[in-house]
Amino acid sequence: MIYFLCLVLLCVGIYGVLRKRNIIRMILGLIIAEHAINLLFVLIGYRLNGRAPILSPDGPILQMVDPLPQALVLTAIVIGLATTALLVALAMRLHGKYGTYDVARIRELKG
Amino acid sequence: MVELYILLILMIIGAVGALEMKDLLSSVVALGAVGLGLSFTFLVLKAPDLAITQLAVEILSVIILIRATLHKDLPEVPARGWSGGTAAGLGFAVVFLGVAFLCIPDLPPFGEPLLKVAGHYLEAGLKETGAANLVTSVILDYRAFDTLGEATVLFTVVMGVLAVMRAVGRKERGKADE
Amino acid sequence: MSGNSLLIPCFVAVPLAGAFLNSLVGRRVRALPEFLGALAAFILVGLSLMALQSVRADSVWVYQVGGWKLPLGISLVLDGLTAFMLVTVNAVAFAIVVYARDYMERYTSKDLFYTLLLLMLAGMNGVLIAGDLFNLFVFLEIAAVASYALVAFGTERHELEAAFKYGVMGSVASLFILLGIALLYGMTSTLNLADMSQSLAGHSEADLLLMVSALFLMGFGLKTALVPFHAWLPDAHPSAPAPISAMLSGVLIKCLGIYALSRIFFNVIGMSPRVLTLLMYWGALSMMAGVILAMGQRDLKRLLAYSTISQVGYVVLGLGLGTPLGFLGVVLHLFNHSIAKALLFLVSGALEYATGTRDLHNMGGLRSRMPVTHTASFVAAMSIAGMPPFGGFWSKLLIIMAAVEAGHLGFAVWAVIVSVLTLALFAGVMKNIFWGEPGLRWQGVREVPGCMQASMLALALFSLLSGTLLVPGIREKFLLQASAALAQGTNYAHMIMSQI
Amino acid sequence: MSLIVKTVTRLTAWLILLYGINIILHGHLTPGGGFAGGVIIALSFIHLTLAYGKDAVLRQLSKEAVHVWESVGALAFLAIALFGGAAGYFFANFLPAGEPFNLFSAGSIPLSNIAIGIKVWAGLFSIFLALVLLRINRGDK
Repeated sequence: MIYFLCLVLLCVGIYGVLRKRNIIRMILGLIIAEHAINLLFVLIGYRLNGRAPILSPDGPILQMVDPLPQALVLTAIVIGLATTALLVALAMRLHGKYGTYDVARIRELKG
Repeated sequence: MVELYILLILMIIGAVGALEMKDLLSSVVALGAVGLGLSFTFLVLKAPDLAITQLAVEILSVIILIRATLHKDLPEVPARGWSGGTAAGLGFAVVFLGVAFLCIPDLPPFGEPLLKVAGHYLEAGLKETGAANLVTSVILDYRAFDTLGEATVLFTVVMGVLAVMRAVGRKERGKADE
Repeated sequence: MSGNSLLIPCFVAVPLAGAFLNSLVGRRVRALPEFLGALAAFILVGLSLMALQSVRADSVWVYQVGGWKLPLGISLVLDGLTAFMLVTVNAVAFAIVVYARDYMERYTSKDLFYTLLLLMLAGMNGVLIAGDLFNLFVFLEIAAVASYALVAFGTERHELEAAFKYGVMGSVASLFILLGIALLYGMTSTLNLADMSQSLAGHSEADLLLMVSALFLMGFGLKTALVPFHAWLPDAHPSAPAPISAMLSGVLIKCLGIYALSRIFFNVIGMSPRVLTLLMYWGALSMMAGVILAMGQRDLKRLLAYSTISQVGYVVLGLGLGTPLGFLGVVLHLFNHSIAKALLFLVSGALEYATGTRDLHNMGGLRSRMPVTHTASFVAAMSIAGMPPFGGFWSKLLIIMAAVEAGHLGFAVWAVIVSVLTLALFAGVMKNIFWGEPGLRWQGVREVPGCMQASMLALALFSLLSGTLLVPGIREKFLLQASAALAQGTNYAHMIMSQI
Repeated sequence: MSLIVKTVTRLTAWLILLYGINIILHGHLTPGGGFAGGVIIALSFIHLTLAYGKDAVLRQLSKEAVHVWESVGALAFLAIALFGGAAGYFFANFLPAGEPFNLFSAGSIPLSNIAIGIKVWAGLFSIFLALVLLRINRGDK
């Protein structure tokens, strides 16, 4: 069920990407969708009543959560940040050229 | 696990807010709230590495986004209203969520992952890599090649931003660009 | 196997080292960026030929990064299909690096251009050698992000707009792929392709697998620009500088789209008849839609971009047939189209370089002015259109024969019709640009500089000779190994597991 | 910015910087690592830039220098990978694992963390600088 809520968040994000007219909002939608997928990945690796996967010298820790999705999500977070930065740079240049963030007015190419 | 549900619902509300608020700056702030919520959720899910990284990354992306929106908050164009495209988008979302609802039971139940590969990391990670933080041992030893790729993505973006931000792209402007 | 063990990671390490060095010192030393780029690409061509030489049809090479046993660490895999794609990608890339030496004089910041080009090459090679699902995703992102930036390299209005559209669509595609990876990880708790394939064999009937398939089809379909998802391609590919257009249309969408799609579906999830049928119809739709949309274009580069959609449709149709002959046709067509389409984009760049326009109706009679460009463009256009002695003919023939053999006569006829339309399209292009009376406007036009000529002629030669790849003796080495890798299906996992 | 902001910033930026370095160095023992630490260090520099203006920061640390640091970090990480290659496998952990829970343990992992930290710090800061310096490009049509 918690997976399902996560997918709802994903849908909100993708809806934002596809249906918003403002470029910045499209980027916001992308970030939200990325958050949702990262969260889903970590949820998949969670163990009930688990412990963080960091050992301590005091003794063995039982029920550690799956460290692999965490490592992957770390990668995914950085990739997401990087993509966002590039898109923001493009958006700022577009604003410099067109003076607007509205996609309806940035439409010289036919598609 | 109630707190997880509460956090997720708050995040969804924040996300809808970020997309629907009138003012761009408030949207960005709402997005920051969503990221903060995600960071807390990671903490609840026992992923402190991710919580730290997410928090720092969220601050940075909010700074960048605010830089992009500041002084540029032009009067918002009226929303498109309930056009056919919106209906199609909602229809797609409903179908997607419906399919997902049917499919999710095929995943292992929440809280009981299979731990096929990760089981080995948990057992032998300290012995084999010497790192107490198993996430670090995964990203920098077992799966270091991924991390090289990740560092390269960041490098690529830096090069890309530098390339995109050049004031003049072409030396001479012929008729090529009509 | 251990003697050459470092060969496989070198496909990533060499371009990365080139890119990093380039960004460190490239700005200070004048001719260094092009030298480093050409050197890295040249080494890569050599390495990929070595890889082709050493790979055998009945086995695969597995390299375990960091020495971790297979499901634990990341593995890199070299088999027939990988070696074939590596040769294609790196050869085209080398030609493009040489071409760009003169062409990019028109742009500023050449060092950034070469750095990004090498990074994109590293990403593509990484996708090709990846034996791990998440690793494949990471390298796919490198190549994709580099291509977003390169599309915007001219920083004019159109270029920025196209790059933004491309970036958003590409990111959405990446999100779908990442979601699919997350669900697969939840199901199998492993990321290695071979290991995952064996885990999935247990529950092939699960509903979740259908959803994952749909996600991957949407994601990779977007990256490949198959027809309902094609809107970004005719903007993005023409907006880039010509060498990059050639790279994007020629090899990038094949690496990121077709290769990754077929690797995951054929070798990991296992192809179901439903997906095969879907691919056939999808390919047929893209073929027709692409060529019809191309008919209406005046801009040469846009026309070529639409034609790419059409030609990739052939490849997808051939994949959907699912027979060994079809796979052979697919592999050969991938090769032919990579070379010919890259060449055509280079020609369009040469024309733009010399005349300053890309408008078809504005040119004419350039044959006597630019003989080398004319020859190259004739070979490439006829290859794409499928005229008999040229490479494209053989691959289309193979795909059509495979369709007949598999009993899909309708698709065969459809492919022939599209082929005739393509011929008409490119005959029109040639007539508009090169043939006819030379206009007075183009009296002063001169042939492009030497590096551009050399690289176009080299590609034209490849395109002309690619029919000889079908000669027995060469065929086994180059094409059959690649198509065998597709045809073996989920046996892939057993082969990898038996290697370690 | 006002004097109060500047004074407070002088203190906090250092604290943030030290925290980031701490996170990088203890990445193999406690939560965090090269990425988190690199982002935090970048944030401390951004903090300074926001308080003092870009000119004051760029005087101390030019854009070129940031660029060089970034390439160096990337090359260092690749070099660690290749050293591993010389030791048998690409990315092999070529140093002895050492005693667990010590600062100097886990073989080459702390080195990788430092290389990544440098790379991430320099990369993110140069992205930020590029976006802040955009102003000069405005108006070109």
